[in-house]
Amino acid sequence: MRDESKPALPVVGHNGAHPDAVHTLPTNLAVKCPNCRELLVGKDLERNQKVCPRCGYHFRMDAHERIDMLLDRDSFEEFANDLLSADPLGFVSDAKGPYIAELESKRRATGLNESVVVGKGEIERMPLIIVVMDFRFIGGSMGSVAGEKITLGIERATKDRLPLLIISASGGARMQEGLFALMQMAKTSAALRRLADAGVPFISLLTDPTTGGVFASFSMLGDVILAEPGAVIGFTGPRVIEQAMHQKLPKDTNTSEFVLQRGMIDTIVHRRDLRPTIGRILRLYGAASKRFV
Amino acid sequence: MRDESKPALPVVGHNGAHPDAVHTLPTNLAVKCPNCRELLVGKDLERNQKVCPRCGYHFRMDAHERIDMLLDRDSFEEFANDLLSADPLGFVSDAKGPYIAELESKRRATGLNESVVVGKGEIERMPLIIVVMDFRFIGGSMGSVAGEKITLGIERATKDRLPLLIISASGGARMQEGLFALMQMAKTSAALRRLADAGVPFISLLTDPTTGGVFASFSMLGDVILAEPGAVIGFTGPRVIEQAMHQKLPKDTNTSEFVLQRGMIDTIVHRRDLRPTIGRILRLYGAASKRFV
Amino acid sequence: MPYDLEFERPLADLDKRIQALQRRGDRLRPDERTQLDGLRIQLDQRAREIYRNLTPTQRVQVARHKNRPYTADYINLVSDDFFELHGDRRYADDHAIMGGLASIDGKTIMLIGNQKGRDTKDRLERNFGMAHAEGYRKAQRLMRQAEQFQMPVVTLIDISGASLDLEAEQRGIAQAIAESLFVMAGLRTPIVSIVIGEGGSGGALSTSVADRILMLENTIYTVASPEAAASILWRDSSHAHKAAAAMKITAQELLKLKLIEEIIPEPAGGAHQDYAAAAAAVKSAIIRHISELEQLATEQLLEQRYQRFRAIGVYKRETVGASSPTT
Amino acid sequence: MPYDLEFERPLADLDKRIQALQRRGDRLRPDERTQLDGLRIQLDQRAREIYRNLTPTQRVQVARHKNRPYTADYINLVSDDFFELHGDRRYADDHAIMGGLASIDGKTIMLIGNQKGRDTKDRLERNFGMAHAEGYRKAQRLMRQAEQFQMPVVTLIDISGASLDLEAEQRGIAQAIAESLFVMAGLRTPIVSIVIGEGGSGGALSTSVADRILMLENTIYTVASPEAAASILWRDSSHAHKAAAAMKITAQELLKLKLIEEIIPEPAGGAHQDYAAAAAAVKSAIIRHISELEQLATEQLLEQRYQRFRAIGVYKRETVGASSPTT
Ligand SMILES: [Zn+2]
Ligand SMILES: [Zn+2]
Repeated sequence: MRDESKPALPVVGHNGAHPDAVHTLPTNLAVKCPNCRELLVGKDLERNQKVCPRCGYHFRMDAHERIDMLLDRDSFEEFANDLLSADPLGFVSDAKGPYIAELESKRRATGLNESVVVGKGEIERMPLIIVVMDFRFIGGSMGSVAGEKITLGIERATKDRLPLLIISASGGARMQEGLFALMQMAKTSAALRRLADAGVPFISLLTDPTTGGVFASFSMLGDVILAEPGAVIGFTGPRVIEQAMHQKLPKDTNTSEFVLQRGMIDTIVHRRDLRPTIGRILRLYGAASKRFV
Repeated sequence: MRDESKPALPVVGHNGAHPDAVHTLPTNLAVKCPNCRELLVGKDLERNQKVCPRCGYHFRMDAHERIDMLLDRDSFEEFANDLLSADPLGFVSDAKGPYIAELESKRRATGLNESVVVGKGEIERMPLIIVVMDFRFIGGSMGSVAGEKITLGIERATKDRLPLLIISASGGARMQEGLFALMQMAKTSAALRRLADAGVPFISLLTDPTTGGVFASFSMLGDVILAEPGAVIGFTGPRVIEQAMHQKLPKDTNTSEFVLQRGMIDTIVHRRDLRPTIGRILRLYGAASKRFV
Repeated sequence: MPYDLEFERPLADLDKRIQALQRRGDRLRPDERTQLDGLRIQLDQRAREIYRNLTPTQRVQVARHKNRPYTADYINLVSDDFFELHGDRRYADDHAIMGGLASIDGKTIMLIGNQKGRDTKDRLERNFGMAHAEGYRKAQRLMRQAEQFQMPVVTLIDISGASLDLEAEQRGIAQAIAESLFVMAGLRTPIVSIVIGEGGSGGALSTSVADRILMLENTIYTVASPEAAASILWRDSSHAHKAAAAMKITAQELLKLKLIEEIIPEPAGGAHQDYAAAAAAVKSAIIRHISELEQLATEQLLEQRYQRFRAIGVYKRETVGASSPTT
Repeated sequence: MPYDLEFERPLADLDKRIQALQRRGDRLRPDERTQLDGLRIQLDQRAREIYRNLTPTQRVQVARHKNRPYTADYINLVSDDFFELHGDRRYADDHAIMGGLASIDGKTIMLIGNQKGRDTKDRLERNFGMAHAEGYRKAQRLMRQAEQFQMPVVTLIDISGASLDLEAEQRGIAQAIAESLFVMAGLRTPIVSIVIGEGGSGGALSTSVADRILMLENTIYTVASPEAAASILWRDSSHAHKAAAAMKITAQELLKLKLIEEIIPEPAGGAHQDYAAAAAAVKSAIIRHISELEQLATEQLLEQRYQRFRAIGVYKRETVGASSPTT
């Protein structure tokens, strides 16, 4: 289990522009749980791994909070952090301004270079490659750099025969990079094909939200697919489906519970159990090709 | 197309004991179409490939009628016809008497040694291995000999790299041979695995009825799966399902049309089109690994 | 566990006397202690004797006993860790088949089994262990994964028969079973199947195209349930006892017919009298057989598996003379 | 075909005059004949000129033109024989994707394409070409079969986007698309994809992880339909024309960005003006590209396919300096 005495990473403020605002919490302020409406003290919530102590609602976490929560202390070695998004299309929307400016503002707001952090680390002393998406960075969307970093992570896992863990949190492909973004689905999936051929295990963890092109590519290709409870998981957002079908959807549509029932994932894991569960899975795959005698 | 001048094989009488009586027709008598109730002259029906000229109902055909209809004239060379069912369990039912006696009576009634006929033949001058089941022989059921003959056919196709055509008409595994019968499903499927690995095509034709262990093994493993119209095709007989579920089933349940809609087969082919259709398929697979230049 | 089957009445009587003495605990006189020990030995011997001579129908009763250990029980007792994998990645998660990564003596295997369900709610949720198409497809997915990671596959068989409802037909239960046979026939990793209760029809076969098929002592494996066979062959399912005998469905008969490799002995009075002992026997059988199979190169393994099924069948040749069956 | 798009008005006018003269047939005076010939040349030139300079939004209109040839039309015109294969062997036969064995110049290929449907009934039956999970799974089945029999795979892309309804989610459309990408990435046979109309989002990508991606002259390939992108980026789908321009979705722009290998020229006025000419161009492109790919050993082919997608992406390195993008 996580060492509770370990201090949480400093929390950075979030840019409120996106409709699905990220729940990064001001440490000392009270926060209302969006599920049970309980008023929670930010610090207490941090200590409880950002899970509402009353109803179990899982608040979103940023990439470094994830790494901090899951990996052995000080075991994380980031790589490919020098990759920055370019602007292959010279994309400008008169609603949102130039893409280049949006990137710059997200970098400042999040302290991240992109929506994906990748590196090597250890869980319960077992080394692995870890890829974490951060929803704060343009909705965790996948453009060239996200795709490249994920692919580099997969290729490193293949080459070094290290298990791979990818933690998804994304609205899908990044429109501002057009077809370059879509093609990252193929690029990452092709890299996973080679990982699979090499017999290296891949654990995919789906967190709130995992949708669109991310859900329809690497995140569904795990040998084991886990999800946090109550996460929005689906190809299309429920609201878009409702608009297209002109009807209300059942309440649990496109949640972790829905995709579990539909046979799409292996199990739902409460955040407090994530680290030991991933540890168990790593151990089980690690002993896969052993012999009895 | 079939040479219409070619005389139909002499028709043998059928044993009426089985509830799904085989529609082998007395050539000179009037027969009522079970679908549209039209009175048909046996001879005319034979000439029309046993299809009701009024409503298109496909009467059952026996193995030699099938071979006669589909293969180039005089191209059929049967093999493994010397295999006879033994009685591995010493099976006796006080309702039906000894299995050995039933076999003997079926042999006399049908002129066949078993429920399966296998051999080499040609369709439109293209050689192939053909396996045909005959429903008259204990409901086309699969025991050791049926399984062995099918497997010999598959193995010959694999060895000689000849396309394989299996025409199913069966109620499933033969109870009287117990687990020996069930295991023929595995035996035939394992042989088909080797055929597939060798890249030799297998066309499966489902005719009325194809059910039980035959439907749940080799007959569903075709690279192309065809069915005649209106055939009963399903794992369990509709009546058994109705008893188990205590409810009426939709009218087309477990028919060719039902399994087509459910994505289980490639297409339904009218009997008059079978020979040219299989010819086309053979030609297409035959040109599969050619190159453009 | 109580002895509640009809043919177990002598055991129930002995057990009652043992229970009565046991209840007195420390207050037993020395002669009563001796008597208790004697009764226990007597119960054990009598149980062995009765169970050695069960009729096929009695064997069916034991195989279906409501207290019999199920797949989930064996998983608990056999493995040091078990991580269940869910879903066919197509349609649903079928609770009638469960499977996952199991750690046994430091080695990970893929363990898959039919699960009937213990209480009413559980039974309904698991459709009484009768899998639908999505259950077979989940099993295929797990087996392919086992192949990818070079894990041996162990399947536990406990299914009365494939599901008979409309939904099963709609989603292609026959196709799913056929594909399972096809997948297992070519799977490049050792497979051991163990019948732990009922092995019924294509539902059972779909997870037992294995290198070795083992059966616990009080189990059956049959082309169709005795009831189903009776309603076909006798046109009346009440003749099930005749069908059970005629079809030779017990472990003992099937070993004689060389259709299975081995019988795993059960504790006296059946597996349900001693889960731990039954599981220990299963575990040691798994380890022994997998160890043997792991000695083989993959091509050898596949060739042996092919020949294992290829050889099944009893028939004669017309020309040779009708009385010399070939196996 | 009539010229019915707004920017085609000059063509419609010319066409009207040509039709009027043509109707008079044999009764034309010699000078009228000359005039007719002149008008025809003029129409052809004007059509080429207009089509050379279409805006992205106009290109979208042509790509979606109701008379545009669909997959079924190309199949008819390109292949000497076509045997359609149906069903995913799991759940249903999805009519939004069709595929089968096609004979082209004496060689059999596996031809798979999105099919939108021509009349209202057909369109509904084919869900306007928007496949469900079972459609992608059918395509996978056909591709695996192509691999087994060493047939090259050709896919025709014409889909506005993946299906957006509840059933799509229930049966795992995302899983199906992901698995398609995975299958195609490793498929041991050449794959050529041709965008014949709209290539929209994951629905299009799921059948175009190919060795070569070609686009007809008046087609688009985009991460999301202009309408969907506009409603995300402009919060209003009526800004679709802006999204269409900003996202660089036309064949011409994508060739410049090196995201596709080639543009297949269309007849003057677009493919819908001359099905036979469009199909002839598609056919010769298929033959040429497959012939080239067949020169490669399978491992080489797979390595090239991997590198083709591996190389896609434009980014820069912080340390190297922010102004030198790497492709
Ligand atoms: Zn709460
Ligand atoms: Zn009729």
